[in-house]
Amino acid sequence: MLEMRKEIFADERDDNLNVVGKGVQRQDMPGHVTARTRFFDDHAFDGLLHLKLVRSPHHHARIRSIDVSAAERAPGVKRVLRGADVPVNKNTLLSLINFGKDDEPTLAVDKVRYKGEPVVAILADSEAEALAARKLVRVEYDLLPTVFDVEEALKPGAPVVNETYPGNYFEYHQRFDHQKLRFGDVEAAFARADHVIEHRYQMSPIEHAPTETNGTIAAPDQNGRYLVHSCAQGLFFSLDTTAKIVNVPSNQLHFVGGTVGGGFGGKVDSLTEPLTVLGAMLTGRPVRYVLDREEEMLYGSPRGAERIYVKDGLMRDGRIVARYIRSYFDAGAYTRLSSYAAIKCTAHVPGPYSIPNVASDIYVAYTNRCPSTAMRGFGVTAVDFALECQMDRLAEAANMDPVEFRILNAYRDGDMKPHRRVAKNTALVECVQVAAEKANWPISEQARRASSLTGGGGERAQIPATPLDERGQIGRPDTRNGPATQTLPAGTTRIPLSKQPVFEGARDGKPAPVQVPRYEAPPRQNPPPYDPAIAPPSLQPAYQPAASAPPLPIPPAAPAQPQHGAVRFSSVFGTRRR
Amino acid sequence: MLDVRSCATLSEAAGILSGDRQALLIAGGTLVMRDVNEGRLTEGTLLRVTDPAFRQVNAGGARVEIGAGVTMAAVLANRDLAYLHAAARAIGGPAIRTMATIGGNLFAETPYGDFTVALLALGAEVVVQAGYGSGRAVPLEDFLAGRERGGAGQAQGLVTAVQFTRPQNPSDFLFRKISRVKPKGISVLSIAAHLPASGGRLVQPRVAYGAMAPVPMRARGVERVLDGKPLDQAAIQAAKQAALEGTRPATDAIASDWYRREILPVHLGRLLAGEPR
Amino acid sequence: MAKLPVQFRLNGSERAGFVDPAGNLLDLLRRGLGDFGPKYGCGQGTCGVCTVLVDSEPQLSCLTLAISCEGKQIETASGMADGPNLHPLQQAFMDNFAAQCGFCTPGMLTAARALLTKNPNPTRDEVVEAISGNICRCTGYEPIIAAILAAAAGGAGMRRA
Amino acid sequence: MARHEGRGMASVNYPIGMNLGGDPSQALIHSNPEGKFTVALSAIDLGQGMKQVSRQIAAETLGVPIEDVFVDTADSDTGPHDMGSFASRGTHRMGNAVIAAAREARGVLLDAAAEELEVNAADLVTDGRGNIHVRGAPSKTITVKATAQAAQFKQGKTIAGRGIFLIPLSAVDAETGEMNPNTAFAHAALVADVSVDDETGEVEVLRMTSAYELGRVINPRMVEQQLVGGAWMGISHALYETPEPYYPNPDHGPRDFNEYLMPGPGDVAPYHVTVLERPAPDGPFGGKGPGEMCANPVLPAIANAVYNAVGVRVDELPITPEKILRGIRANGGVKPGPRRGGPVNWR
Repeated sequence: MLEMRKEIFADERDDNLNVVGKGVQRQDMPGHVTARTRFFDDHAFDGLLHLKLVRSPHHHARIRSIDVSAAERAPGVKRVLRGADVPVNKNTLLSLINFGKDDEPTLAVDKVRYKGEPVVAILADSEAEALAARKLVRVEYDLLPTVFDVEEALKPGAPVVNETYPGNYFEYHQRFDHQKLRFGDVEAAFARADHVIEHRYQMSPIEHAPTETNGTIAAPDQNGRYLVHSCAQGLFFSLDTTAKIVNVPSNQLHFVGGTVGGGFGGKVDSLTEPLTVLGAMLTGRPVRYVLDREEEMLYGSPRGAERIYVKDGLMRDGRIVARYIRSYFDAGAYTRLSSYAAIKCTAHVPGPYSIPNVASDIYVAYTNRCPSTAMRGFGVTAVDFALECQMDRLAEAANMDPVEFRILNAYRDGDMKPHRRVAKNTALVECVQVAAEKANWPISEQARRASSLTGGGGERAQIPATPLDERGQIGRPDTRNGPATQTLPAGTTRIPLSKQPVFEGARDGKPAPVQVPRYEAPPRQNPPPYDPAIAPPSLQPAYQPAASAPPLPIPPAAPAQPQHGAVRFSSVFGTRRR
Repeated sequence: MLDVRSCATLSEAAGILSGDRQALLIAGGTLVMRDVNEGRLTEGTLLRVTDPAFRQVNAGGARVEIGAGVTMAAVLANRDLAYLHAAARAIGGPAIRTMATIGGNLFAETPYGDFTVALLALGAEVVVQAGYGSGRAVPLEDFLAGRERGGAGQAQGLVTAVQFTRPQNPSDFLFRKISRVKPKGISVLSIAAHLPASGGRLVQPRVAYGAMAPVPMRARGVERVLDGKPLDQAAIQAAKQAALEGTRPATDAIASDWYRREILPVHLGRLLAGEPR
Repeated sequence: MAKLPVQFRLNGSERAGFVDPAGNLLDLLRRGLGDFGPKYGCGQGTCGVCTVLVDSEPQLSCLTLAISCEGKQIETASGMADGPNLHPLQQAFMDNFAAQCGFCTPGMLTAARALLTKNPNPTRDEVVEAISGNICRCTGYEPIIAAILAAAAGGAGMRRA
Repeated sequence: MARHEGRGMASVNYPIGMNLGGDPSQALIHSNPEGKFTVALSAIDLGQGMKQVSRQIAAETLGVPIEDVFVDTADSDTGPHDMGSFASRGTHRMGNAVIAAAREARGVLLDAAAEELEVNAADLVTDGRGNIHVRGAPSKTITVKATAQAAQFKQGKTIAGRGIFLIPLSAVDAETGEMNPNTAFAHAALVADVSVDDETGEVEVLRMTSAYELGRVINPRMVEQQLVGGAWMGISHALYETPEPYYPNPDHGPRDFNEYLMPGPGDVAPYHVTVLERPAPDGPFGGKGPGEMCANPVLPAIANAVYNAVGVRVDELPITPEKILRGIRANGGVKPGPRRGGPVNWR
């Protein structure tokens, strides 16, 4: 049941609209109820081949030999593919935005790093024939030691899961084994807090479980092109990934999709497109490759598990004065998108609350399990679970009602967030108030009168002095407990404010027809220039007070690069692609 | 590649089964076709039985016989089998019940096979036909023991029917499936109990569990403490105390062995006391 | 392996095809006959997106031997509408916004149709039971339950299910 | 046996769009000679309603009836580049691109109408029902259809527009984590009422009550779809599902929808959502995006409600009956927390 409360924030909206805001019927609904909606697999092709994979039965093993000769002779089999058949058999998804190193083969060559890793692909006239031939492939393995726990994986001497990242962690900024967040002095605040409360939380892996499994149909088309029916959540993301792996110009691929039977993040990895297109290229036949449900469940890349330690400093009056978070993303055997989630998680810390001292260390760890990927709430869902369970504990420790406690600590317009940007357009207080009201959860008059529009800013808008450290240098686990190295003065910023968004199209000089998006004017601060693509961070001045910084110059456009990919710009975080 | 043969008589199917190790009976398809679709079954011959006897139900008399090819939906449509409706409804959703058969359920691997648990509590016998001869009745418990020993119970021959004595009083028969998902879910465990009483005391009660051992099992400890007792608080308490005797539950995706052991006495007690789950 | 012929009525029209002996009905409907209404979701009988009616009873086409359908009446969601006129269940699904990605919708509609044919005035519990073999990952089921109840209240079961 | 009721809450916010920007979306719009518009995208509709959201935004911006707009997506030959449907970016990023494209197309449309009516285009308004007229003079009017015909057959104008929306990529500081993350945030608070069986550890979610602030709601029925379906997924994450039930031990992974536990249609909990709209300064008509966040507050709210009910904190998801039972044992019995108001103010 849904109820609109139009009176709240009414003065910030113009509700005089024609169709926006109306509950009109979905464009796709008639197709759904008549079963006319066409999903990727709802296309007929004559001479369609079916692709099935031989997957690793082991969590971690060296491949001694692969014998496909019997499978190649099996009835109906048209082609058997191994790693050597894949033109560019090493990729990382975010190479399209130059983030991270290529670390994952399409078909395993030297070793397998998780149970279910693709090793051999079989293309046959029917699914039954492909399945029968699959039993004839002989792969010999030498088992290797395994590691499944994120913290065990980061210990010296742990089995190396993925040789591209020999420490079993993703490398951030070519310097650290984790992404840092430092805002104020958490240690000093813990020392003077009335309570210090620390707990460990564990988010489980989650399978996206869309009712439509991942799959692709690729067919040779006219002019040497290939028509690809895809269920990808990012059409060009998948097209560019495929073009890179099969090594063709992107305009040889014609991707059609956009109507997907559920995704939830489970269809961003291009799990099936590259091999299907490769199969079509090598056989000259249309090829269909659809994960079966067991493959989707076990090897279709889940939401990664996260282990999160939350340590809070709490005053008797209920104010949280410090929060430190140490978190481990379980990437599984390959990076996929976990490296990005850690950054998003860092931006989300410490949740929607105004806390004067905040720090976090977010690790991405490699283990011998199916690579994890994005899922609904990527980088946030698990942290919210941890933070909100922790908030319940803090409220209890402060002897406060949990609703009152949220409102007391809620962030409001004008508060400085730990990533050093000012909060705007906040509405947490109002949500808590309304939920409590509807649930008939009594709250105090003071809590009822609170507002996101007032009480923020002022002292809460300041960037505090912040101790820095060099903990967790790449390849040096001994540095993980190092001391603070220097203190950034209050008010320091180093990252230029985001440029104005490009919002192009309305260049006709005509009056705006209706409300159009506005983008806020940049704050008055002029941060110093900072571009790690030009100079590595270590060569930058350690800090530069904002007051003395020169105006921000417009960075030069990134040079065009000849590799595959839709978007090209230089590395902004993490390790650059090799 | 897989071939399919249709057999007009049970004897024909039994004969082929005994002569061809790669022959496999397919009834409703809910077990066999999954193995075909997922590539575990790629060679051999699937046998379809079109013999009407395979789908026959004789439920009117004291001795009940249900053909192995009778579906769960057919059980649910038969008023004489009302005491088995709870167990039949515990199998899958409506579409599965249109397809899934009594015979197939005897072969369903734990934690599936909840209908077989009900049959076990009824003291059912399985009619097995080996070769072209006539069928012989095998106690279900022995049949299941054979299945556990030999993996596929098929080696014992063709299961043509199950037989059991109809409960005198349908309300003496209790069945409960404990699943996490409602209304349809895979078993954490299931319990069936046949509790005939005379003069206010239980007479030779039979209790069976699903998912508490590699195959459905009799709860002999419970049967022992209940036999000859009125079904009162003391008896129920004693039954709960004896509930775990002989259990060997597995840890799987649904629940751990620990959890299954912890809640079995609870659910047994609630079932016997007529309380909701 | 030689293919076998099979013939049945599909949504009121006589259709025929050749299949592998152990081929399933879902593959025949989709790849053989071009009815993409029933979907592949698991091949295991655990999701319900391939649900069709065989002689008015709901069955999972992925677990049904195609050759076992010889001479039968097969009905899929593709044939539910009466020409341009939606079946009351289809209309109720629209009115209740009972689909998001739409992938489970044909199977849900078919399961609901099987229910209303037999039971034109189901209770909520009976509706829940009727769709208990059908997975939906988007809607949380509530809009689907509401749609089926609404269709029943509008007389869908009695008019023509 | 006893069942214990408990109540817990959580409040969250959620960032809209890719964290650091750098995620462009593009749209192309054109009209046929009858004034019927096609929006060509490469965005993905995976059930969240990308097609309809784009359609409503395009119709609103163009000033034409919704029936006169169809969205065609996704085809890499005809739809311009879009980063994809993830990170709650669809409505915000693509919505803005559609506005940009629709504004341009509308500019041509009004130009053509102005030429036909012999007025200044700046004086023209649309009524959203297929007509263009002079502001304050409704009788001086022309239909969109007539305008499109005149533009294409008489004036030689193409009624089309192209749009892109891009928040340029920004950097992250290695030592402080300073960055420019998302510009728009949505908010939510949720109260969960549960019942816990102290002998089996089973949890029943009795009802949930929430408030979401989502910026401008583009389509309330579709918002309801997302929030209701997402809350179900939240219950599922909280209490049921995982592909590794004994994580980090990788054994016993579920292989199908029977073994992969999710709430069934018999586990649906009554749910009431109140929606607030504080428009995002840079969102399309102020829209944000409810797609991802709708499960997030459910997980901790249920965990906190379980604690309130029986005094057991389960800090490892999912909150299975086994973990609750073990917790009750470890605590030496049930330890209920304080009652927190209720019953709810809705039915």
